[in-house]
Amino acid sequence: MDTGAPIVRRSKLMALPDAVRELIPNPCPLLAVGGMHMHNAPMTLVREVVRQGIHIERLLTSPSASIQADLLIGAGLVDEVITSYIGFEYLGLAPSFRRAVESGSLRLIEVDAPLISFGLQAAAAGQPFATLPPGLELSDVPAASPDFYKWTTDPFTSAPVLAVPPLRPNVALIHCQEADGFGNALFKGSVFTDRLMAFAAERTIVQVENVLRTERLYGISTQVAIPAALITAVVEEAFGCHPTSSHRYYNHDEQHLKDYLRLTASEEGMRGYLQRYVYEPADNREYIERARADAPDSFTSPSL
Amino acid sequence: MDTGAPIVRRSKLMALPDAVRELIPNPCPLLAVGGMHMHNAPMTLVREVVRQGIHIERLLTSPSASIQADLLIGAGLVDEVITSYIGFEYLGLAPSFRRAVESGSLRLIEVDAPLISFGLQAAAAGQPFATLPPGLELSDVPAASPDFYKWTTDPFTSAPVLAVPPLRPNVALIHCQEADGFGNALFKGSVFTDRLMAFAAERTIVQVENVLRTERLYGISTQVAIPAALITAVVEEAFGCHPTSSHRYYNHDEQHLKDYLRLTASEEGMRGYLQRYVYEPADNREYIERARADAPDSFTSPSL
Amino acid sequence: MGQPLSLFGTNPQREPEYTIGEILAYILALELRDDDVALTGANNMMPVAACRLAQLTHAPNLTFIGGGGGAINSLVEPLVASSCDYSYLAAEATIALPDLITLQGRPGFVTVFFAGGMQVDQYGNCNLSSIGSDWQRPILRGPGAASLPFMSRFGRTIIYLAAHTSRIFVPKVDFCTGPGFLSGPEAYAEAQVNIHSPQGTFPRPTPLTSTGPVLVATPLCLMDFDAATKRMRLRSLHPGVTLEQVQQNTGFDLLIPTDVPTTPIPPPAIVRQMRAFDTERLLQQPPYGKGK
Amino acid sequence: MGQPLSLFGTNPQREPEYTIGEILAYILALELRDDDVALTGANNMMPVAACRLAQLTHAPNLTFIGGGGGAINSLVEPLVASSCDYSYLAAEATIALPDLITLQGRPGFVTVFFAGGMQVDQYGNCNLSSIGSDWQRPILRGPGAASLPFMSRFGRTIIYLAAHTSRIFVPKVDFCTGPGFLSGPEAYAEAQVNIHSPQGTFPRPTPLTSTGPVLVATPLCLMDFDAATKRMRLRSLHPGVTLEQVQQNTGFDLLIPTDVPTTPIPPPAIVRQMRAFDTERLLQQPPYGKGK
Repeated sequence: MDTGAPIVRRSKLMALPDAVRELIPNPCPLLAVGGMHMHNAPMTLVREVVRQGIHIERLLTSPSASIQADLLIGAGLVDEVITSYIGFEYLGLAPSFRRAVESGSLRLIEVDAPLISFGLQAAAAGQPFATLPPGLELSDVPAASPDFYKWTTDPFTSAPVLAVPPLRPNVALIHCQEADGFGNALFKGSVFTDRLMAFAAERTIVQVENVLRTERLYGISTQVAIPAALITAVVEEAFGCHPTSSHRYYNHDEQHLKDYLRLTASEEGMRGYLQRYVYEPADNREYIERARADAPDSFTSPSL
Repeated sequence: MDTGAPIVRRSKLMALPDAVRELIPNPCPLLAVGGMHMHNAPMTLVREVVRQGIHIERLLTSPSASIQADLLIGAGLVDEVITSYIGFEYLGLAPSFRRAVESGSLRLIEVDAPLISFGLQAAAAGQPFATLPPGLELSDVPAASPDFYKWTTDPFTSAPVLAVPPLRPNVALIHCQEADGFGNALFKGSVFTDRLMAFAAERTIVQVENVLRTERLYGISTQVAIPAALITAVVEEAFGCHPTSSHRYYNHDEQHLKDYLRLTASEEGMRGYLQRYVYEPADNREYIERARADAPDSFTSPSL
Repeated sequence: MGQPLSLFGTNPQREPEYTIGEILAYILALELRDDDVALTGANNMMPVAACRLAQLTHAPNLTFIGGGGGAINSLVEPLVASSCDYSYLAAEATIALPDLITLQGRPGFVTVFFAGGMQVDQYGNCNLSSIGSDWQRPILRGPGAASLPFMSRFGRTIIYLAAHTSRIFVPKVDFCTGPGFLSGPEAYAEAQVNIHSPQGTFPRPTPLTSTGPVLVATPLCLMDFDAATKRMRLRSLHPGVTLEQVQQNTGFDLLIPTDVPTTPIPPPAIVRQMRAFDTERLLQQPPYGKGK
Repeated sequence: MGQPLSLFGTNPQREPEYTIGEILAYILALELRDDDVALTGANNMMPVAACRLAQLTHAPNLTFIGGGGGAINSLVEPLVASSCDYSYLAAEATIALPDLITLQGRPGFVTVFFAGGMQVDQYGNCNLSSIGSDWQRPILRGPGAASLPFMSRFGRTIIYLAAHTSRIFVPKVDFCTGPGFLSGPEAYAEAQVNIHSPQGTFPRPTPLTSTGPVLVATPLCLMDFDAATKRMRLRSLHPGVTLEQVQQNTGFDLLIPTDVPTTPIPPPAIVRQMRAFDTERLLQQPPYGKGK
């Protein structure tokens, strides 16, 4: 107890390349990526995963993913994806996801939103499985992914019930606007399923816009969404969600996203995009400089 | 569409006696009461339930209830209680609960904390049942309440799994520190399971210390814990949790609680307590005046 | 796509009296009731416009919940294209997505759901997943299910589409992502028993009150469903649209009533109310086009 | 209860060198490791004192979670008696109770759990429910299970009690609220297979690492459990307490090792550290009594 050594708490701040290299197994059996539509996607982590060529056996998305999933798929890193939606909402379909599924190079496990949410919740709670409300079986989705939807019996009523398995990612990659150096993390806008991913995953890497001193949290502890004990590493990168938004920090870069959809409409175009925006920039700062130069008017701040 | 009538949103503010009389069926098949240990108990609602003599066929408590349950039981209103804990933490056991179970006048459904939390969650989500993590069956609790713990099969592994039913209260009585007149409600401290009760219950009556103007919420909408659509009525009563605490407003009244334990150690004493603190005061203001007069030094404000 | 936009002359000097987008928002608003709880889903600018309008005109107690961002009764101004935009959080409450998914399952909570799809069939089934006979190797892979399978549980489903073509309106969806009336009255009635009747002896949640798809709104017309056959039926034609135009752009035999009225257009006062929050005139831009 | 308090002379002029409460907090702190995640439960003033002390002395990365209030690594000062006090929210994070219950089930998350009970038996099973042979008509009805059934899943369980009597320490609990080593090594080993071995072909969560009860701390002594027989064993006697005193106040045959050391007392520097956050000296008050 009295070793004489200074009693210092370990920081979880890590450099982007180190966090990705040291904490994500390669291949990764189940990788979860946060972000919903064009918002809160952990893009600087995703780009680093592509840069390091980490092979993803199964990718789990939020209930509605966009470029964070499409980029990993387009980079050829994903064997199988568990998702309820990959697209670009009002901007169009996801080019690489489409191509990969239509060509058969990607195995798709199509699920509904509750499977993702309830499956993560079950994993977080150590529950063997979760049940679905009656009626969801009328969709063709459960029959399309029979390994993830199975019938069991409600022991209280004897009715047949559709069950979904726990989803426990080896690693979750998420974005929070702010965290302290130990991993107590806050959302300054919508939470999406990103918090739940951290509750469910064995390890979570959170990228943040800003690192806060822990003292800042004592008066607002109920607003801290993810406690440090669930966070493995904190990576600080400004504009880390670009071209998606980080609520209260910046909006999504619509021009860049439109360019992405146009440029990556072909496999060759996808290679070009990856070259220009992922492989060539040495780090996130260089990426941001390039993206800003290519679409100078599209860096925006929120209207609220 | 153009009726000429003014387009005005309906307020959910109700006077205490009206809310209890109009919204709680008598008898009430399943009534949930919020609050954890000596904190956030919806006491002014509970006292009004006693005053109106509403018969409760089943009472559901939070994972750790105290006087909010003991008072209803002591008033002879409860047939059956679903609970994982009724006591006074560091102050002692619950006199009326003990007496009622030991004499056989109250049917006890003893459950563990996850049954309450997962059962409410399942009800909120329309899920037929929830599963428990393996290991909980080693406690004697499941066997003691066999109607609420039943075995089914994990269809993914064929393992036997313990299931718990959805808990959907007819009415939930909870306390929030603040709400607007439509029922958008905020906690200024711990949330406990009170928010989940509102998500699960068919109707929820929330008592608050303060009513806010809705405009106040637009900048802090992520801090609003319960959306108005889940709230049936808002009752504004200062010191509505007394003698338990309302976080950030006042601490629990330790002296009153000690007096309660002493006074209600006998059935006769319980009748006296009810007379003095429930039946005689015309309203919550009179109750508070009397309680303050009886233990003048024990009204405290929080230390944070 | 058969589109009526050329029928509305636009005058660069002044704003149009109304646009197709504004007609649709008006019609969808008329379909909403006081005390509804509406889920506006993704790509939800049009449903949000309808909900805001309804709150202003006849449904002050309507609740609407944004997309995955979870904002409730947002005052978002101007309207924005992405359902999860930060600007939505100028709301009276915002709930996290897992809680929103929870509430999507809550019996009787969501009374109105706005749906869409790459394909919609004559029974109101929606396909947002995949086109082609083989789901594993589709001709066109769509984004996916999201919360569309909850259609079987929500109160009333309103299907709205920014285009009306025979590739969208097919006799039978290649993949049923969002269940409408399934294969027709028999299958639907059978399914209702399982979903809506509490079973067994243990206390069950309140039975559901789902009534299935009630309206299909497109840039050409409004359609609803025949009570007996559950088949899609023409309800009204937008100003300037012909019956033939609709039939040519619909891939199945639409039920046609004897009298087909013209879709009501929004009175000027209503249009002003819309434009008060649609300050950037998104309801006048593609895909909703210019107006009259 | 055989209590050693009279052995410590108190001097009204000065503070005691240490109290039984401070010994217990010190011992519990020594039992905590860096990187532990400790759940302090209800009535948790003593566990919280131990956790805070451990963070200051040797376990800066220890996480402790308050009772149902969900405060994490709270700086609560002074110590308070109720686990859900508002003052706990001066913390680095606070999670709502349903999330805390979720995390209680998360495999491997809670590495240390503080338990107690009205009865504790020789295999470390805890009873917080009911005393008497008939659960339906008990002699004494206790508060209830709360989260005690999770004992089978948590890492290490530390049982601490503010009293040591033969009514508490019974051969077999009347009701097993919190499972310790059940009826002994065979039953425990069999249970472990079910809890800790992922079954079937679908990916299962990580196996658990529960090691069961590891320490029992009372005002008289420390006890642990024999690895082979899983029976409770005396580990040390607090200063001034005799073996006979312990045996008289224990309702079963405690395993007694050949050498029984005296429980270490906290060095003055450690006592100072404790009192720096126990500014109201709750660790010197009942039920922990006065010290030396």
